[in-house]
Amino acid sequence: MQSIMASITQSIQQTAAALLAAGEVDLVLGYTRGERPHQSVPFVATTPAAAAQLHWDPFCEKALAPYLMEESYQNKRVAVVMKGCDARALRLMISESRVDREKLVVLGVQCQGMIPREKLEAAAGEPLHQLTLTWQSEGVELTGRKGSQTLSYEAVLSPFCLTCQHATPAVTEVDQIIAGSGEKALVKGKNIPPKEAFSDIETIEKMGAEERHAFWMQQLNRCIRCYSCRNACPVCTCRSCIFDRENPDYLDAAKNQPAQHQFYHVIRAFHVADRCVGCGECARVCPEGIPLHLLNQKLIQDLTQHYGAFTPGVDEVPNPLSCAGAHEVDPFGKEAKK
Amino acid sequence: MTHNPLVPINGEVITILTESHDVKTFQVRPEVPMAHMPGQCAMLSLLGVGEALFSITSPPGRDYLEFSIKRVGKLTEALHQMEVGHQVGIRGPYGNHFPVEDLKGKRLLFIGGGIGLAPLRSLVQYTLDRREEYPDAFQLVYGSRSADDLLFRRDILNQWPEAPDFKVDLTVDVASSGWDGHVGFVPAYLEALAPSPENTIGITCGPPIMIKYVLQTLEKLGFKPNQIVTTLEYKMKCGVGKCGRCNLDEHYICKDGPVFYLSELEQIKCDFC
Amino acid sequence: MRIGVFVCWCGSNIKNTVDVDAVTARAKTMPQVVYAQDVQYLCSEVGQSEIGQAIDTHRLDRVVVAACSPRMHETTFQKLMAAKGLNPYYVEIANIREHCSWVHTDKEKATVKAIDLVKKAVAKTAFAIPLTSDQLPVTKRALVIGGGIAGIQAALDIADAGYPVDLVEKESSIGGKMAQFDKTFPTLDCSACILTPKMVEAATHENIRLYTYAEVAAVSGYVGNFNVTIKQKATSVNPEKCNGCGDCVTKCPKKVPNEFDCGSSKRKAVYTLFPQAVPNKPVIDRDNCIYFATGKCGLCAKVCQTGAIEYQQQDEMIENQYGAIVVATGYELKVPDHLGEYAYGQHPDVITSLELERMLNASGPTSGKVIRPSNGKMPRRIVFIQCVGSRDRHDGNPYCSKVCCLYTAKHTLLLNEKFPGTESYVFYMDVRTAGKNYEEFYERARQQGAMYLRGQVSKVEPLGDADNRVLVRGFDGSLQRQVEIAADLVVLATSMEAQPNAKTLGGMLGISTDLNGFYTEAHAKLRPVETQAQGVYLAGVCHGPKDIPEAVSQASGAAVKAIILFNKGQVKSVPTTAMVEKDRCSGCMQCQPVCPYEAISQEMVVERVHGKERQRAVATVNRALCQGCGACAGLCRSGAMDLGGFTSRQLMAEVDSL
Amino acid sequence: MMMVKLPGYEMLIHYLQQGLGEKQVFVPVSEEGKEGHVPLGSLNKVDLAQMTALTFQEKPLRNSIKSLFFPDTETYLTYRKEEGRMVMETPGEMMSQILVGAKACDLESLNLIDRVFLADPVDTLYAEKRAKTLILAAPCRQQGTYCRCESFGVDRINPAADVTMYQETADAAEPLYLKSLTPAGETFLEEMMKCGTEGEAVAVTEIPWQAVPPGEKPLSPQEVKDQMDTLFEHPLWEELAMRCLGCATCTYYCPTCHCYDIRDFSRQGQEAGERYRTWDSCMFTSFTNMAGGHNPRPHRKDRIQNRFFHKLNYFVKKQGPLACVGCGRCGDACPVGISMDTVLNRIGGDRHDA
Amino acid sequence: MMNEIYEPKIVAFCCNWCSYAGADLAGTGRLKYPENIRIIRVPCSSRVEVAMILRAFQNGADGVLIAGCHPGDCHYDTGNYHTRKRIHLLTSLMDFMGLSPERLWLRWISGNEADKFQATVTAFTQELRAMGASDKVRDLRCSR
Repeated sequence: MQSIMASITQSIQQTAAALLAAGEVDLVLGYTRGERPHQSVPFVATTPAAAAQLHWDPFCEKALAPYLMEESYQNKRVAVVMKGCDARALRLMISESRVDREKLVVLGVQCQGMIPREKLEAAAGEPLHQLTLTWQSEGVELTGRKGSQTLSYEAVLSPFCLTCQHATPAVTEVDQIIAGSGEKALVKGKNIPPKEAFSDIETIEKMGAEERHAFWMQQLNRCIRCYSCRNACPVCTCRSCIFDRENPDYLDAAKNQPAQHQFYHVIRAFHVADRCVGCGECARVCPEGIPLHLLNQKLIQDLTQHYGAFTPGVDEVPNPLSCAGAHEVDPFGKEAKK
Repeated sequence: MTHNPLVPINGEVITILTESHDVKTFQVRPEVPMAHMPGQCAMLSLLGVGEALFSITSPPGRDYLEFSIKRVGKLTEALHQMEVGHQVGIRGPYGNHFPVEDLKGKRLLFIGGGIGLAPLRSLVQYTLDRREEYPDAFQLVYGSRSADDLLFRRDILNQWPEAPDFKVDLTVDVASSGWDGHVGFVPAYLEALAPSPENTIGITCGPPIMIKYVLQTLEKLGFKPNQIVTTLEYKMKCGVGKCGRCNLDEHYICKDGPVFYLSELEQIKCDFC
Repeated sequence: MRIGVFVCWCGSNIKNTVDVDAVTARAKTMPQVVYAQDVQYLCSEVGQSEIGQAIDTHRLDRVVVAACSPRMHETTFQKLMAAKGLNPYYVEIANIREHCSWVHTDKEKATVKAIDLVKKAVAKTAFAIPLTSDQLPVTKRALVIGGGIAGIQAALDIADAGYPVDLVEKESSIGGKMAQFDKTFPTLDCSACILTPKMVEAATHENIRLYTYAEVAAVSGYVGNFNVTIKQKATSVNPEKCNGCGDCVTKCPKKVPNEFDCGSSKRKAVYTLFPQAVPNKPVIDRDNCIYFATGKCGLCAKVCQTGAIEYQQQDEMIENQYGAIVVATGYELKVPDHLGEYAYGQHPDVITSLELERMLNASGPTSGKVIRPSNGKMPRRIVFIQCVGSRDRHDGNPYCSKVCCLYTAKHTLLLNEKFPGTESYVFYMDVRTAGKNYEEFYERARQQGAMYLRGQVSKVEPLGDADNRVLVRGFDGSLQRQVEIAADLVVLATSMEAQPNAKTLGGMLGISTDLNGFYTEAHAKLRPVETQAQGVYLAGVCHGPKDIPEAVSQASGAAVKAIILFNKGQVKSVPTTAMVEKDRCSGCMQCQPVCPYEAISQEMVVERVHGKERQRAVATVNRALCQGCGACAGLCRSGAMDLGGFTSRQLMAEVDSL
Repeated sequence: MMMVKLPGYEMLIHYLQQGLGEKQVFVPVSEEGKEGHVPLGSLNKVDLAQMTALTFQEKPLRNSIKSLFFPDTETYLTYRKEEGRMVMETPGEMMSQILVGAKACDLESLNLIDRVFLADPVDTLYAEKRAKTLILAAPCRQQGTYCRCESFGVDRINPAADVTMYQETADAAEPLYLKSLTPAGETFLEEMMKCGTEGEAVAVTEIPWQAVPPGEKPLSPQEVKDQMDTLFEHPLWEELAMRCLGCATCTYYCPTCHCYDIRDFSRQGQEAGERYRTWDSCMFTSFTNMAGGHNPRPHRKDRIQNRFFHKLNYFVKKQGPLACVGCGRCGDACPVGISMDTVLNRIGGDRHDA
Repeated sequence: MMNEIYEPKIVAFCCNWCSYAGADLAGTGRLKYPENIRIIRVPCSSRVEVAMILRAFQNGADGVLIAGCHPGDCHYDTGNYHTRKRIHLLTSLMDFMGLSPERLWLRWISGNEADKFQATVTAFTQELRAMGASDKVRDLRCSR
């Protein structure tokens, strides 16, 4: 397993260096090691030499697609390292005219699943900076002050990756697939049925209305309105966001009003309702740990249940909210007619 | 507890003058008189809409303050909807002012663009009011997008040209019928006019891009950085140097500015120089 | 901004329930309001001039009218605004009559509500933006869909006014249902005798172009500028070469049930619809032709002396531009085979009225003789059952088919006249004879001996006698007892129904169908000919059950609407269209599929970003196509899409004012 | 100076609970997703073990204490229209408050904000809270894994509070020592001794607690400033801009960031409403974007650069010290791992590389 | 027990062609219903943004009614299908978040269903009276 990581890293480095050396791209967007232990952060290599800093491991969580819309990436030829979820978002961005595919070289990575650092630390029972990790085929081997242990990948992988059905970008979306040395992948998208994939939702649905309200009040009232969920989301692609609009002012800036937080999060979820690729960035980046993905998943679940299966970034447009018609089941039925 | 500096007092709009299609001048009489100096600003607010800092365009010594306001956003749009007799919140005055002491005995060259004439007008009136202290030649170089956008027409067309030893040079970016004056951008016109730096101080205000080129032109004409004064405008909220957004290097424009000598700006990490 | 508020008493209509003085007084304190006044009747000339004067005196630039529904007088006030040099969309109506004074009784509460409604209107108008409409040119050519009597009439009227018309008919001949009829009520005119001349006139009119055996395949565009694709089905007969001799028909070895005779006779695979067909050229029914099934046969081609048979013909798509469209697609008759109690389809002597009509017709399958299908003998006793599938909320249609009462009376009269001694029994719920001379006609039928039994039929079943007669069990309401009649023939007056494809065509045209599938008019009372889609007009039964004179009248009405449009030569676009704030628009185009009018498309704009030119996509709205529903604006994430007259700012201001 | 020994943390809480009517008390709490100071009165259950652990841990709480002095949202003006005239009202006086479990870096951050908010004209909203808050702080025995308070010259062993709290083992059952550092702190301890502790609180002369002495040399603000001056055009800022998300996380978690926005809230047709100030972030485009469309800091690079320059250069020039206390919160919270270290490592203040 | 009846505030968005006309017809027919409703006219129910519904709740509305043409009868052909889908999702999400979806009604009211308009407003008012003041999505700074 160690060799998968190493070979992907090596392959990314070589490809990036070659592209940069040949002048085919101006920059390569990928990951490098962060300052904290076992942290990988987005990284831009602009020279063949810098390509050696590119890195791949299961901590490369951050979605890279949103960066492509940023000012710094405009009018440049960009090669970008992409996981399956990112590539789905990219596909939406392309169909929504938000990026110019011509200027991109997409390096699709056969994603092995991502490991949230907090989850790993909790499972390890020891601070991350004390741990050395070895990727074994049966799991991750942790060596720390308390000795060695091996945790199964199921125990440490992000829940989003455990249910992911599109870990490897579709071949049609990428220019090159970077695979891990032919060895068997760690834990790829297990065929977890939607019902299980949405099990958290079920838990909440089983609560009483007041309990649900209390749950979400407790969650959303922590919101500090840093907008990291919006800024990190690979499908929040608006050129100008409604929440930044002053006239009319859709959202009030007060951070002590539950109603404003509810407004923000309902609308945010609505705006990605039929476009969410399930990467989990919203929940991951939230500094307050609000499970925002549940709102997205709930909407996707509703859409799928009532209007037919639809996988954003995989199925063809138009998106479900852009079309409606008589053929659809009337969810209100008699109630609205009476 | 002392007064919260963020709380405004009431002011009454006593006169409204339409300067152009998107600029109106409001005379506001504050409940409590406010003493200011040319170049200073005050915060105007409409409760329920918002607050913003505007330069005071009237000279000191009146029982009202004048503000010339260009309609560009939500607040200014609401301000433009005001009628005489309406109330407006006001606090200030804020910031430093033009170095009126340094200007004594100097020839004054005012260079303005568009709404940027507003703070200069306060200084022009102030110096005209005290002509014995400022007896030397005055020159105004002022331009706007079109003839219709020229502001303070009473002043620039009548009063100032008629004042003794006051030369007014006007220019517009785009020619239109009925305009037989100069056509061209302010910096270029300034360069063509080539005023002498001799015992002169150039004072400029206008859009950021104009200021940038005017500063270059003045230097080209031989003005030293300590002969050039400008006033800057950033987004400001508190007006008292705390809210953090109007910093230019370590200076807060609302408090340490808006008036700077070019010699000061040269010490600053700034995109004008 | 200077808003003036005018509060209408509407005589006592508003004043009795709403404290008009209080509303006016309160209005004066609302933001931006500089003037408020109450007026007895705002819509009157006096009221209008009061507003006009106040606009001048108080230099008002926005007006709020608190009065009746905007659906009533909005245009009145908009015209006044325009007359005063203000944009018509600077007036906003607070509906304090229909939505307040008329529906409430508590004066105090009604006044509070009226104040809220005024506040809401003031808030909205403060953010009003000026709106204008564009003038669009009109293509002066009409399309009439459906070649029945309504379509023919509409086409003739438009053509007579001097404008070219294309008439599209799905069958191989125009004429429609009326061509199948024998006589018409209440005059007993021969149907063919009055229809055929019109058919010929249509075919020969210099301004009319016929597309028979053709269907409308696609419609795009908008009033004055429709783009229509007509699918001309292959007839396999070259009309230029065919001389109509009929040899091919004679020789054709393949026989199939003749739909024109409701299947009671046979026709060939190559056939003309009926003897007087216009155009009188046969077509090959490819579904049934042996040549098309097996590649063998080819007899028709062999016998045709002019070589008109062309097996290789293809369906053809023809694209034309039209300024107006008249829809006259008619109806179908309900096939009552699912109504088991009537034994239709189970007993050969249970037939529909149209089948009887065909038998009565001299050129019909029996050459005018009425026979029992089971044995070919003349029936002596005939039972007519009314409202089969009509006025039946459970198994049929809820509506009345309108014509059955009269044609049944006609049938009893005709039978009595042609075959004296025939006994006619009519089971009915009500006899409806609204129409000129209709009651008299019905009276005549009764006097001539038709037996009318008020009641419903519970069962029709074989009697099992030697003659294989049919037993009709029913209830005679006037006698209050069960009746059983042994009939030779049972005739079902089946319901008129909308064309099965009405919805599909409606979708193309942008017009809606009601719950029964008939096309919906723009206004039930005042605009019965127009539809929601400007430039699309209705004629005949496609709009709802009608008799011939009604269908013809409506057709002439529809024709006049088209003629008015052509005479004007241009149309005004809707002013309240969607609009894109390009700076905010990401060009994601999620709005595009939402638009029912295909008014949204993508365009590239070039903009300067930090000194560099950059191209990017944005959405753009074709104002001529947009009808102003705002579905796009309701979806747009960034708020780049907005709707004139109902901008987000305006609606938000309304919400906030409450 | 006064030193007191309590049998345990519980007694302190017990005492504070008695006075809740007159004072608002904030204690350290960690609940789902949130770690910060919350009102003691709002707790259903007091988890002493957790409270003790949080008080004596060797790092500050995730949420800084600045919100107690400078709340994320604070209404300072309400108004309504009365007979055509605007009537304005300002809020009344606040209740005194006690903050338990601050860290030395927290206190240093307040000192930094003081320099701005207490300068003329005094920010009365902040000044009132400063004046009316008594702070009980706890030292850090050693520098936390991701802290670099020592580099920023914060004396983690002697927090500049009213009262310092000590405990040898961070065990709720162990004795708790309190030491007053200010007159207000002394009064607090005296009153506590008088009532509520029933003679179990005893004055002591020595506190059995020892810290690991600082191991790092503080950075020189002037040197850092000078170094930054040479880095204005450095590609580092564009490099960071290409990875920064432009969210406000770093600034909202930062204990020294104090930028704010002023907003009006008004519905019901603007006939009444309020004006409040609320945290704003220099990382937002809207922070400097002017109504006319001009933006002096249009690029993310400009904003990141300004943020670090403000902390490491501008503030030094204007106020003297560096505007960072090395608490490490920005690095903990940043979704893309940008921290003060990221910059310091580049400008030669490396520690983690050493 | 409180004797006073709570009078809820209802904000309604009615499409111009059907529901607004239905409300007009109720007026013409002098059908009586409670005063609690305030109608905002929109061309089509699909013009309504989710944000506007939430905004109404924020401002203190106890109930929001979206009323449009019956499915199939939309003046703009398909607008109400969009409305149906959007409101369905919103209702579901509100339910999921415990935000009293029962305070948001979607009803199809045609231009001639004055009686239905009357019945809807009456029933909605009664239900909201029973529920009392809304505290969900409500901005506490909005006075009633």
